[in-house]
Amino acid sequence: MNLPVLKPADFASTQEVRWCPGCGDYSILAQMKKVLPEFGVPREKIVFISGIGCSSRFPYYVNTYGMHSIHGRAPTFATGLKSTRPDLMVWVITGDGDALSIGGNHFMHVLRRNLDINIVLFNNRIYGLTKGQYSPTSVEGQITKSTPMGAIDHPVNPLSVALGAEATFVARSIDAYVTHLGEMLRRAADHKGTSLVEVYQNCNVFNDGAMAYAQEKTQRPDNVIELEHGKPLIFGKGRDKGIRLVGTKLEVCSLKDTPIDDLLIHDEKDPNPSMQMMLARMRYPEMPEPIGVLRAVSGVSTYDDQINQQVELAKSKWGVGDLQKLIHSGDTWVVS
Amino acid sequence: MNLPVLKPADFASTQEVRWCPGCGDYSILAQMKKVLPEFGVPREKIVFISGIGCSSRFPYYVNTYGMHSIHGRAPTFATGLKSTRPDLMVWVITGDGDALSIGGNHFMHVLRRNLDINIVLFNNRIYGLTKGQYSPTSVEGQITKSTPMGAIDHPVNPLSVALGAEATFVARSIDAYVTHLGEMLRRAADHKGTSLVEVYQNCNVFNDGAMAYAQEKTQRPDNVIELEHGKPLIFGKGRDKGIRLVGTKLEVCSLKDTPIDDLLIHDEKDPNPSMQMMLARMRYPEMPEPIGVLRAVSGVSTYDDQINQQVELAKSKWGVGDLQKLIHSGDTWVVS
Amino acid sequence: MANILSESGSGKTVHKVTGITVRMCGDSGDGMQLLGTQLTNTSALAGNDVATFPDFPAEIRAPRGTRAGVSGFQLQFASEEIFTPGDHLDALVVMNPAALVTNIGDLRKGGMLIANEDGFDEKEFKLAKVDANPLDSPSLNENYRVFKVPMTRLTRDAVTPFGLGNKEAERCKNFFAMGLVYWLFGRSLEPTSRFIRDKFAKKSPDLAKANEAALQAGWSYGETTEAFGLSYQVEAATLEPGTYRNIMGNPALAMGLLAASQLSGKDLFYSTYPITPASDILHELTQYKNFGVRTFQAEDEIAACGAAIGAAFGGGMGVTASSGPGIALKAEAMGLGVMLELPMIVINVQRGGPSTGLPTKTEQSDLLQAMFCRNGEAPLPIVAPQSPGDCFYMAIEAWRIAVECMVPVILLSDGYIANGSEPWKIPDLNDLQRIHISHPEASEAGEPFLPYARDEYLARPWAIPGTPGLMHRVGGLEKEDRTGNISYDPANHQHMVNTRARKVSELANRIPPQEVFGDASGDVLLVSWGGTFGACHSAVRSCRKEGLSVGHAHLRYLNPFPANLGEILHRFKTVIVAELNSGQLRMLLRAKYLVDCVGFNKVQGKPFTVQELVEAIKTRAPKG
Amino acid sequence: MANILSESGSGKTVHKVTGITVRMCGDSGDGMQLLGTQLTNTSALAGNDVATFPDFPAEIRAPRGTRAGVSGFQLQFASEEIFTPGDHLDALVVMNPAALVTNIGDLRKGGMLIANEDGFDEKEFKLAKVDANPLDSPSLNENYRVFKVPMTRLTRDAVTPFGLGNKEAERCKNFFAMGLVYWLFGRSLEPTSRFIRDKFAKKSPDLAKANEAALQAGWSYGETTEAFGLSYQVEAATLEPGTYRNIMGNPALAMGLLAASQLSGKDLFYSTYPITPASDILHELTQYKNFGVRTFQAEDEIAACGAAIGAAFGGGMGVTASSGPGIALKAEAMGLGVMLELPMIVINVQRGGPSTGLPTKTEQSDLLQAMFCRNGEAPLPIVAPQSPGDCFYMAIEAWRIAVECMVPVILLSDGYIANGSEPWKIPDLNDLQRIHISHPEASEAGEPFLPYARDEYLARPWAIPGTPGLMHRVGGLEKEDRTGNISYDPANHQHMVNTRARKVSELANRIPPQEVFGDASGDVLLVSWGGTFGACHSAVRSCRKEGLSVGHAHLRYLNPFPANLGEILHRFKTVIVAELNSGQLRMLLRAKYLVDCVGFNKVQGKPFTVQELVEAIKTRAPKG
Ligand SMILES: Cc1ncc(C[n+]2csc(CCOP(=O)(O)OP(=O)(O)O)c2C)c(N)n1
Ligand SMILES: Cc1ncc(C[n+]2csc(CCOP(=O)(O)OP(=O)(O)O)c2C)c(N)n1
Ligand code: SF4
Ligand code: SF4
Ligand SMILES: [Mg+2]
Ligand SMILES: [Mg+2]
Repeated sequence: MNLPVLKPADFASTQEVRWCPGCGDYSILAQMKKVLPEFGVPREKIVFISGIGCSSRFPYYVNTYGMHSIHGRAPTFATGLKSTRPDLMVWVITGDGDALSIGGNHFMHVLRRNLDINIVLFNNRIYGLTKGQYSPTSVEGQITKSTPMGAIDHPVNPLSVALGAEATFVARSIDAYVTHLGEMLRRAADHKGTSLVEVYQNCNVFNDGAMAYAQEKTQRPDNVIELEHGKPLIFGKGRDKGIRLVGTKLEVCSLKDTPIDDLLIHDEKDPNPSMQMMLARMRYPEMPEPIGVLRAVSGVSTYDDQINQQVELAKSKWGVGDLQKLIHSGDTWVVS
Repeated sequence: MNLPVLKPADFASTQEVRWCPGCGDYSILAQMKKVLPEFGVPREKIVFISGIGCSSRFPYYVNTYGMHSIHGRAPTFATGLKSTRPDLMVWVITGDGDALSIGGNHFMHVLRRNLDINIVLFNNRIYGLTKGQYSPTSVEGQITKSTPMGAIDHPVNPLSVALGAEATFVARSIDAYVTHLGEMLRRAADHKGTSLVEVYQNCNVFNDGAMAYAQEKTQRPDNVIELEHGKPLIFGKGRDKGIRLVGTKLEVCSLKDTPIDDLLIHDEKDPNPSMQMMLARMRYPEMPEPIGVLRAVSGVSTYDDQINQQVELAKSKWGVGDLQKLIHSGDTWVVS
Repeated sequence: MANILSESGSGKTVHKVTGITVRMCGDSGDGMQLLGTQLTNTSALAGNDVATFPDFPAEIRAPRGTRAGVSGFQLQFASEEIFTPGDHLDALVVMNPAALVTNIGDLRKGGMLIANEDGFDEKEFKLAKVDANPLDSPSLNENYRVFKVPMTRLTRDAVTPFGLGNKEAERCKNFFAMGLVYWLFGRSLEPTSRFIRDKFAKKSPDLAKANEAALQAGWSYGETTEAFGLSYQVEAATLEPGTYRNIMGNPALAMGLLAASQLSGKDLFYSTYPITPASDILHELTQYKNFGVRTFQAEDEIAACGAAIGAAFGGGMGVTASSGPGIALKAEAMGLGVMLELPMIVINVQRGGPSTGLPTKTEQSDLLQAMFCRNGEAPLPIVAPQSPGDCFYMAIEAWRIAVECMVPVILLSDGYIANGSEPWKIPDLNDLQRIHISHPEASEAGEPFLPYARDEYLARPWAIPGTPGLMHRVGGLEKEDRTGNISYDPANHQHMVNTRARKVSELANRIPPQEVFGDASGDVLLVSWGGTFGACHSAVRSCRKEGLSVGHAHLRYLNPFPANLGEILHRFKTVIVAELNSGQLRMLLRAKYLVDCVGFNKVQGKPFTVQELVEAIKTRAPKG
Repeated sequence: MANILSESGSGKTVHKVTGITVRMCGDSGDGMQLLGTQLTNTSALAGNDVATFPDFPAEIRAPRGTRAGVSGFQLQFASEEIFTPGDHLDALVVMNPAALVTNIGDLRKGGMLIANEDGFDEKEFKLAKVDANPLDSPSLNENYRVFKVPMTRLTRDAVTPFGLGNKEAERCKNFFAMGLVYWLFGRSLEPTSRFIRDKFAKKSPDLAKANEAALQAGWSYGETTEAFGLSYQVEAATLEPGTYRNIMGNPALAMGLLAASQLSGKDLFYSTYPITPASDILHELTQYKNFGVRTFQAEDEIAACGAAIGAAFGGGMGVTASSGPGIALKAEAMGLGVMLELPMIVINVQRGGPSTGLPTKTEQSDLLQAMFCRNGEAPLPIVAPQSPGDCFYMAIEAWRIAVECMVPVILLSDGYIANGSEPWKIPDLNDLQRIHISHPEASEAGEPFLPYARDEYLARPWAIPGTPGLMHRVGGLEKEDRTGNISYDPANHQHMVNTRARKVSELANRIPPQEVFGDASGDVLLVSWGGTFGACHSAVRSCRKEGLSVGHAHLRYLNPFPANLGEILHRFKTVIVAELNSGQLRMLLRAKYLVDCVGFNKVQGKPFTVQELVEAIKTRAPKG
């Protein structure tokens, strides 16, 4: 069939957007509207499911089917939907608190089941909607409404957790780096299986500039490294720095005195997530933080495929269920 | 003070043990009773907290303080207890369903907070108490009461999850390998911070022999590799096989044609969990499965220390709180 | 049991009786549940009415020989309609001392005690914590007719030809017991022989032969030895004509869901997290994938409930089930279901509470939780099957209400009917009413779609993804009437709260009016709900036999109540509400109808006995 | 407001009035909440009785200028005792069109409308979705006394000397508005000037000076220009002697917990997961670590509740709080608390439901959830503060009951009292009754320890880890009386269920008897609970002024009810239960006392107005 070609504007809902002026969420919404038309999927075949949080208001602003569910549980609704409607394109929109605090368990399980959905995690390292308590991704010592003397928990690294759950697609991008963000959303949509895209998102009201080192054009080149499959790890304003593996450790080196061939080559397709894990753990300021696709492993069965295949298999094996026969099974007797 | 020297029998409670004859839980209980006296901690200073499951009956059988809580939530009770009573030695007893299915989120958060407790995870790859449904650690395709056509979820690897959460102590042992099991419990107890010991436990009623390859004396040497810090990775009946790192991959090699120096040296103290992750992912039958201490990183602050230090710091900074003063704070006026 | 004497072939006396209540108990390993179900089927096939009550230990394999390890199966079979497994035992079969001491209390004076004397030795006495052999106790032999049978030895002798190991040989002894019981009650061995062949012949022909031999040996022992002077005979009952089978509540519930699925043309998505006693429904349904059933074992109950809602959003039918503490975890997601106004069924197979409570025991103490566990004003329809077979019909009813009103429906079953069984007249599926469902399409005229517009039942349209032009967003924040947009408007909130409540309350006019068995008005009305039907019904019957003026109103619809209920309550001098809780339905009735209902309550993890209900009625009946 | 004329210095007329109700609204960015709290404190310092009602948008920063973005603060101050922020506005201050159109409806006919006319331009009209300038509407000018003030411009002029940027300069306009309002109601500028200096002087002296200048300018504008012909004066009220402060419910609750901690000599462990409107309690308590408070922001509400229980097991006092959907998640762990019989407090700051509902609005619809959200028979004591200041005392009361009975206690607050404020007579801590707690030691005689033995309150001993000889295990399975060992015994289960229920019900004899304000018997009894006290009390007062025979029973103890409540209900011809829900307390009262209470219910996310209650009483009062 030939579909009407849609424009970003076609994906705008009638609801007025209610985020704070200057919130990073706006740019993520803009990029989403920009890439959605490219998939050639009609709007009625797309569903956005979110939890609760500022970020989770997202579905209201996209003219597709959508559900603003309950805090932390978006993956569970997505599981029921995608398992019964594999024909739909399902996006889960979540926040760092939504996905990693209250929702950590569902997050882990949907990833390991490899349900064919796309998860976009808005990481602003704070609880926005509830007005500024610390989140699992807040840095140690961070002063927030709920940690006046500084946060004492060791932060969660969303990518490490995802890799620990052996997610098949793991990527990271930045709200302000729109071209890159758009590309990551595309890659996520193309991947069969659960795709996770962590997006550094600025909460300019409760955690302004927390990730400025990565968001600001000027600082980004030195603090962020863009991963590309099969390419050596190079970064820096003058692309003059690289990453190499020495023994079992990664270290930054200057390209002045290190031949490119010594640099680590990124392999997003490596089924063993250990090296990708090593990259995920690179942390500013000691190291540049990786963005791009850390892991994209194909050929792993998806939950929605499997559950439906078993139904088909059962039907072909035993024939479509005959209820009359079933309720007569076992010993029966006739009273006349 | 000099404590009365306790014997294993002193840790037996009056309750008769109610596990199935032949259950692996018995041997874990026996080892626990064996090592407890060695810590010189009086019984009244020890607390066992469990969730729900066959394994979680454990606390009833140990003559210390104990709580048989609710399914999957044992770490939360332990957090409240240890944060307010850092003087106690707290053990959490849990199962593969309890810790990784319903309890996965608390499991992840207690590990990343590095609360100073010891978690023993009885992994029998099945739901025992509820009579044989598959669990998150059941293998793909496993036939159980709830998966007559085979399990379709990709199993969770408890050690990978723990490493993904950057746990500071991660170990594995086997119910039938009692000397090793005892040693792992000792190591766990000695570690400051959250210690996780996964124990392969045979459920001889609903999943008998699922891990026989590791449990049976004869098979163990070829299917299991015992990790020791600073030592090369060697295994096999004749200790004739080893593990080496080739590029970014691990592979089995024969010591006939590989010098020992080429083997990977295990570093349990490496703060970067990536190599340990690589080991955790070694899976029978392709690879021998690692037992022993995969990771033991010291010097990471614990949640219970921090929360109490902030209280002390606040007192020394602002003096012990004066309530009369506090309730008079802000604008007040007198009506006479 | 009435006594009509006659002569059997072997010159032994045969008592014709109207009914027998027997319980067989032994160690969990002794195969008592198998013995029970076999005797049940055989008796049913013989045309008796039957009712059963299996009772197993909480532990998977409780320690051998201990009291905690005793597993029992009680059965009543009769030549007249019966509704319970019986209060007092006419016969008790025990395989070991633990079984004897824990069950003898229920044997009526003069009843038969049949003991496997080989199971009574010092070792067993210790395990059972008895100091002397209870079989030798004088009082025992005074009060009951005691038969000591060396079952283990006789079984071993009977099966030697088939060269089984000692252990295996001994395991056959439950079939020996079965044979003896069959002889005692004049049952045919054939159905069980068939069962043995089907079950064991392939795996191990020898084992099959051995078991059959043991069965035969037991029968012959009764027939030939002097031990038993007489046997009993129970004529066929006169049941409504039709084809019958035995059925337990959980399988009936599963089949009811399958039926509803076919009647509505919707595939079933069953998402749950294992828990006793609800799990068996999962074990059933997951075998029916060829019926289009998708079962999802979620990571927890919250996920299970969420997934069911997700499926419903996609146009499938989501059903989730749990018990005890598992239901509490679903409350938040159920609340979302109230707001989303999507169809779903939440099944609660109730067990002993609170908290983990008594997982393997029955109770009715989650009614108020079903009513009120959700934050805010969030009413939901609640139905409750009254017997194992009724689970089939109430599952269909719950499904019908859910899609008709676009609302989650709660179905309250309990451990007693979930595991108990009764003969069930198999329905002709063509007699079942279809469930009509329609999904809207975009209007030609292209008017904007209103996801929260309502039909005559106040149900909103079930517009599903994939439908062009009907894209819309739902969520847990209060919604504007008709448009479904977020709204903080005070009047709108009031309107939506009222509308969601009316949607449920107006069901009262569409569900069947409440029926009253027995007296339509008079001295006493016994009100009950759920799994206690059989006992309450029997109690009312026997009270009426004795000439009391009693009616029985058994509720299968708990929210809303049938429209005529209040009027019924006012027709009686005394209203007794009998429940296996501390008075939950009673509270709802008092609040709604201001009737001074008195409660008869029992929270012991056990069903009512008919007798205690009869006494309750008599003591509470208005005097003079 | 009564009118006593007099002359002010500036030759302007001053009306002496008994009370003023004023609301100030503008964009969330306009600082209206600050304006409101300042006017509140100043009025309180002037000796008035005051009551406030802040009302902010659900969004963090709702879009500028839109109706959704309007933030308002209502205040009543009076020379007599008052209990609510007032129904109708005597004066309304609006900073933009959105504020005007969304609030004008509450301004009484003839009331003053003071508008920042600089805020009324085309851009703003679009944002507010109004087509013409509402200030020009004839009807507006007919019905109200409209004052247009170019606040933005005047503010800019006033602050130019301090060289702020345009934006910053404009931001001062709320202080200009404040100055004008202060003049209008004869308020001293001093307290606010002090506040400005304390708050801004360090950060930016210029800003401080600018704000003070703006404040002064506003005052002068009223005093000097012709715009305002008259001002108002409200004399000091005669309150009970003592030292007073303003207090909001959440901070009061936090301080109450601190007080209870000191009275009982137990450190507070406060574990929670953020949620509106409960979060502010966390924000308060986490600042009081030097009081020995440990706050734990858990990963979710389940963990928060579990941690509180864990702390209690260790001998600390665990308190957990949430709102709306967060409470549903605690139900399972609360059930365990019932079984473990450990002290704990569960705070629910109620908000609009169901599901996510109306997070920033108030409601009382979680009462039945508090009663029944747990599986099985699991009753718990429930208390509810009646006003912001009462949160302090009920927190202590909840703590006392929890440790006295060894039971989790539920405290039901709501968004209205949590964020509303009232003048509060600061108590002398020495007057508060100590809370006695004792932990058992092993008996000399070495008898076995019985963790489930009970004292006269049916409380079990609180034996804590670290105590030699008292090692014991607790859990969610039913426990044997006294020993606490797992027990499946039917009679024991019945006994334990009854005992846990009695432990709660017998509290009825130890809590204060229910008091009735106004008529002790007669035509109408108004029954209310929680945050509606002020409105209900005022309504009853004014009805009695009009000669009606009305009493008011406001419940602060909801489970159990005070022992004398039933007898009180029967003393009145009509009983009206007023609640911000669909009739939850009403249902409990009807069920327990079989009194035909009628309900007056409102579920609009807003508190009662006194007037609607007065009408409710009149229309429902027995006729003739
Ligand atoms: C069950 C439940 N608990 C708590 C809340 C309150 N709550 C809403 S959003 C949120 C966290 C928001 O943080 P995040 O997920 O990072 O989203 P953000 O607002 O930062 O985009 C919380 C605690 C809730 N709505 N429901
Ligand atoms: C909230 C809740 N959900 C479900 C259950 C039922 N349940 C008890 S134990 C268990 C899983 C047991 O498996 P595991 O944790 O592996 O322990 P095991 O019995 O195998 O030792 C389940 C599902 C429960 N008790 N509570
Ligand atoms: S609070 Fe932060 S995250 Fe939320 S909308 Fe405002 S800026 Fe964005
Ligand atoms: S069911 Fe399995 S795990 Fe549970 S006690 Fe028996 S053998 Fe052990
Ligand atoms: Mg966030
Ligand atoms: Mg297990």
